[in-house]
Amino acid sequence: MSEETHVPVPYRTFILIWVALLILTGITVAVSRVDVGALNIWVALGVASIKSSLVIFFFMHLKQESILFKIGLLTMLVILAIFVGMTFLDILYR
Amino acid sequence: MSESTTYTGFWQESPRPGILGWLLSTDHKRIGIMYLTCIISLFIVGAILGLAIRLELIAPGETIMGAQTYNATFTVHGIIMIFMFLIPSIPAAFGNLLLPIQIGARDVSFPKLNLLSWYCYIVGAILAIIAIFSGGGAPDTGWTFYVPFSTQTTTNVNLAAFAAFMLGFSSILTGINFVTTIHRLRCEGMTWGRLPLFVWTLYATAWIQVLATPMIGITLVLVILERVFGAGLFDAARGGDPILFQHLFWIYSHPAVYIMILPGMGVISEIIPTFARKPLFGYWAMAFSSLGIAFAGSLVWAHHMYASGMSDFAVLIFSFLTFIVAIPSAIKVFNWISTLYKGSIEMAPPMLYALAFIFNFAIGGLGGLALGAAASDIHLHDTYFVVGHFHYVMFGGGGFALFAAMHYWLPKFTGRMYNHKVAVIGWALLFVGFNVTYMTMQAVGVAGMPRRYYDYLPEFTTLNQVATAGSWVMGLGLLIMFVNLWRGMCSGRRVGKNPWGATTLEWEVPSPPPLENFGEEDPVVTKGPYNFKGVVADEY
Amino acid sequence: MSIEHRDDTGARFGMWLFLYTEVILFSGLFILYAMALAKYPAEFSDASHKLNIYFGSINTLVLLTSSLTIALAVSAIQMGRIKQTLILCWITIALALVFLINKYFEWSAEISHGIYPGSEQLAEMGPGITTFFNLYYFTAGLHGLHVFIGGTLIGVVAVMTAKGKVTSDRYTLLENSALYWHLVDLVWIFLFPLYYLLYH
Amino acid sequence: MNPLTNPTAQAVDEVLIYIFGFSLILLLGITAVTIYFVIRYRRSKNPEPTSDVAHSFWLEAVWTLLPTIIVLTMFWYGWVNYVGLREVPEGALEVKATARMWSWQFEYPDGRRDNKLTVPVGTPVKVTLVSVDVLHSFFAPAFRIKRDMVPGMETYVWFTATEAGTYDIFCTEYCGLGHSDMITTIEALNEEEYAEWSKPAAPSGEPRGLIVINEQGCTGCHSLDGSEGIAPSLFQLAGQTRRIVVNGQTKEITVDEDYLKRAIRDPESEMVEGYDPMMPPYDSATVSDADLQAVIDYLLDKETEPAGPDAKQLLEENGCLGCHSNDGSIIVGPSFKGIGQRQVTVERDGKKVTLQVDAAYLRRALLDPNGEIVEGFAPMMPAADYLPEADIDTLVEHLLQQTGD
Repeated sequence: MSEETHVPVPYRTFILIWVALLILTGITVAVSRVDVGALNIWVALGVASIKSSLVIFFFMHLKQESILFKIGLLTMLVILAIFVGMTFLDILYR
Repeated sequence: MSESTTYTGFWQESPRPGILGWLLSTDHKRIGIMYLTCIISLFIVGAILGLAIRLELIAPGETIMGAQTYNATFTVHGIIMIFMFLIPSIPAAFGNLLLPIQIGARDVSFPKLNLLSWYCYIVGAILAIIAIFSGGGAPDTGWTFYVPFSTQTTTNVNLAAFAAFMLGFSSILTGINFVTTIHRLRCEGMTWGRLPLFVWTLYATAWIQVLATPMIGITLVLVILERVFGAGLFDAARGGDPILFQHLFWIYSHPAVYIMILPGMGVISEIIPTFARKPLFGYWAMAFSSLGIAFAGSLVWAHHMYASGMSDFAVLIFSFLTFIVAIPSAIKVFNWISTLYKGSIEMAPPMLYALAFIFNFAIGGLGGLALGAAASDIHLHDTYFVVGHFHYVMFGGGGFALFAAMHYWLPKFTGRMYNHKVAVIGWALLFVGFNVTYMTMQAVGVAGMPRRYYDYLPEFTTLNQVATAGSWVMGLGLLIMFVNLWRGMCSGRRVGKNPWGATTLEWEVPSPPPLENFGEEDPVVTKGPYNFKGVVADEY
Repeated sequence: MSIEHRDDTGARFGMWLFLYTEVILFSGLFILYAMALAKYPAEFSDASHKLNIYFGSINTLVLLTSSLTIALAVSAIQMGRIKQTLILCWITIALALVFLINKYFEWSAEISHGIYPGSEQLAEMGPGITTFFNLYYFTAGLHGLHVFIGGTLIGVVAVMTAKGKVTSDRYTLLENSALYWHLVDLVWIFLFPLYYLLYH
Repeated sequence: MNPLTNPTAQAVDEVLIYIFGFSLILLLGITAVTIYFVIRYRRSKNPEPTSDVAHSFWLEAVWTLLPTIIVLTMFWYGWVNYVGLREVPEGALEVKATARMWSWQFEYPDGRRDNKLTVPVGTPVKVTLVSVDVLHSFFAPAFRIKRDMVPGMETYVWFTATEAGTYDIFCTEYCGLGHSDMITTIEALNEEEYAEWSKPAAPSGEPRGLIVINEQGCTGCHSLDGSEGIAPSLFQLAGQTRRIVVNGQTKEITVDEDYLKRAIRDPESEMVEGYDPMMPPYDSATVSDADLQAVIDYLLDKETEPAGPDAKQLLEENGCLGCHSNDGSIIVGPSFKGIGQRQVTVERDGKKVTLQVDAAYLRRALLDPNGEIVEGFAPMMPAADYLPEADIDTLVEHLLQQTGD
């Protein structure tokens, strides 16, 4: 039973991540003003995914956690994708 | 064990005396015993309702209750048996009793959370019981809460749905606790390859509890919101889609089937090696098939919906995936039987229940093939065949596994042995009555009798009467079994550490185990879980 | 002989597992959203225009900033700077309040326009727009509930920090509350573009 | 389960027999091997295990692969025959089935309605399924067909009856109190019987006047049901008064035969107030005098109006009898027996009110059943607002005559 103690993340890193998040938010808002058809929703989801990755890896310290945490997150995301994706098998082909 | 006639292990050792010592206890064994008590009590209530349903169906027309009472009865029977009995039965009761000991830990990772989970369970159960007797009367939606009926009926669906939500929350907390415990608290030498298979199945189950249960939570909340605010998310007239409810419902409720059956498979995987005195055949195949079932089980929910109006393309995909899930289950059955080969087989009561499990589960599983194939499901869907089928899996599987576990481990946790002859009589009645009841139900379903009918056409009378008669034999078997276990617990002969000659860690501590399980020193494991060399059973 | 058993990594892992359940809980609503979007793309776009993008954007900034402050609070306690930790916690709570107050005004405005689940005015706008607003209210409502719980949690931890029960080598409680708070932020990161920024 | 010759049943039975056959072999195999092992290696005979083999790659590979192949054939067979259940043969007779709590209504292409499904032997029938309230499911065991009926959605099943006879239809999706009474039948008739059955509906059909109205496209501007359009509605004209403009003068007249004749032959001379003069005149070359008379008779509701369905038939067709008995017994709702002179206590807006049953009350009870709930009963009756006004009148009149005993 190994105890992983974390080195404190310096304030600077967090503030940089925060700035990046604000910029990405700006991009989301800007892109939503341009009409690129069905792509809009995918761009919005894509930027949101990047933002959430930043939050998860840095703010939530996933970067410092062991592989177990990462596999757990991956499992959850795979299951989530299955739930959403396979429901579409019905809705899109009905 | 003469010096220990007054020894009572965790039953007496507690920081607080009396009833508070139980209600505020964070000891996993005490919580397990509390779960077991509640689960068995609710099972008895559910079983009585089940017998009442069968009695109503002894003849066409109204016999002992009217349509509304009947609808409420099967709904409450379903809610109790699924949410309050099967889902918590083996994981919450025996999982709590055994998981920490089997991995060499003193308790679970979050003992306080464990107690909280029990309180959520109790609150859920109490709310469900209040729902039966208050408001617009007992819910009459069926345990599936299908919309739009559940949003229109005037019965007490809100409270019942909230009760199911609480029970789900309890299940989630147990799941979180078990996953963390298995990852973090294995004792020295307890590698993944040395975990008892019961722990493997609990691990797979706990993941399902964590990842699938929230879905039923949000679904039931939406049903309540629909009833309170008239939101219309599932109402076609207001832009909703009633079939989406079924998707969300089964996204949880199909994996829930595996919450009910996987730990049962784990129990069987413990019992069979012990009474054959041979290592379990294909350890890794068994371990991975548990994970495989848990994963693949979350891919097949819509096979409950072939006739629902869902797209034909979805039928194709979900039917295919359903057959893929059949394979790990088949592997398990073959491996259990191979374990018997050239073993030294003792037909003790737990073994009888385990073998009955394999037989019942095989019938349930094979019946599932006919339901998984698209064409044949169209005929069988929502008939009594389905009722028979899922009772074979849930009761013949999950229920029999629980009874097997009780016969196998109660001597460990009470320190006393029940009467074996009476146990065999109870088992025989239960097994025969069970098969008569549910095999007949499958037959009447193939003949075309729809489920949830309180009245039926005269052509179905004979088969229904056979099923009802079978339910009485089964009821008698249950009665004998429970009385025998109860008497054994109170006044049976005392047993030593290891009455069956089993190998996992719980058999190396005294019966009943002490508080914190292992005394001063943590155990160190040096061999696999099913190494019978030099293991001798204690006399009792 | 109750043994003091401490497993910080285990506690964090348990918290992560709990967060997975939260994600799946929200995903039920997101599934409904995805299916309805596939069915009513144009109506969803129209409905999205009716939401006030300024309220949404300000709340996004508020939540992102609060996520930063609570992350800084964790670093602060790791470095033993109790006073900074406390200040950062209180700022986070203040931002949570700002978020909720903002939400209150936003919802009041919409409700005064007759847009709320089950309203007749909403029903007249047709099934697509009705579905959008129902989902919006339930998703944002569930999220708001989480903001409230998260804020309370941080408040409790801040008090414990002040009392010295959370210290520089015993800060799992703060860390887990922070994880919970980040989840609240994560949900909003998806909720914001899906509800406020939907253009065709 | 008798062997059945109809195509859908055969498709399903093939799969069922295939799967049940394999399942039986597997079950017997597993059970036999288990019993053999248990007896052969019992502890009294075999006190110590004689083998400690704990795994075998090849054995496990075989019993993974073999079942995989078997179940995949099951999947494929099941899917292929399922597709057969979904593809309706060409030339199928189309019937619309409407389910409501707790009754069935079948509507045939010629507009006639019935609570039984009557079909000819040998012709494929496509049944379009709709539900007006909650989920129901159409299940005909003899044809092995089943499909849920979902509100807001149209589903379908098809079947061909190859033998004359009566076959059950069940509702298999739980729909509340009357679920197990929601049973009706398919009446499969052979050729002559079917011709006989379908006869009376065909000639009686529509009255001549209505045919003319439709042929001339009058309904493009004039509604027949009272709804407003670009021209006055033709609904219930007899005895109505209209304000008309003649030579710039407004006067009030009563609609009668002469007025209608003038209005059709020379519409612009007398315009109904508030409408633009845009209707073309219909001379005797376009509409013969006989047809004109037929139209006027129809509009004034004279003899040619086809007798509306009688009340008993309405009660049966619309499933009222599923909940309300004629004999005084309580099924789900109050009985019809004696309803015409009964005093009832109802709950209205949360208050209890006792009132004498009269026409107005019965009308409210039909159109907004849950506005006033009779004491002791649950609010679950669906509104009959889909029925034409005339049918409501018929029902109210009929019910008022139910004086009991």
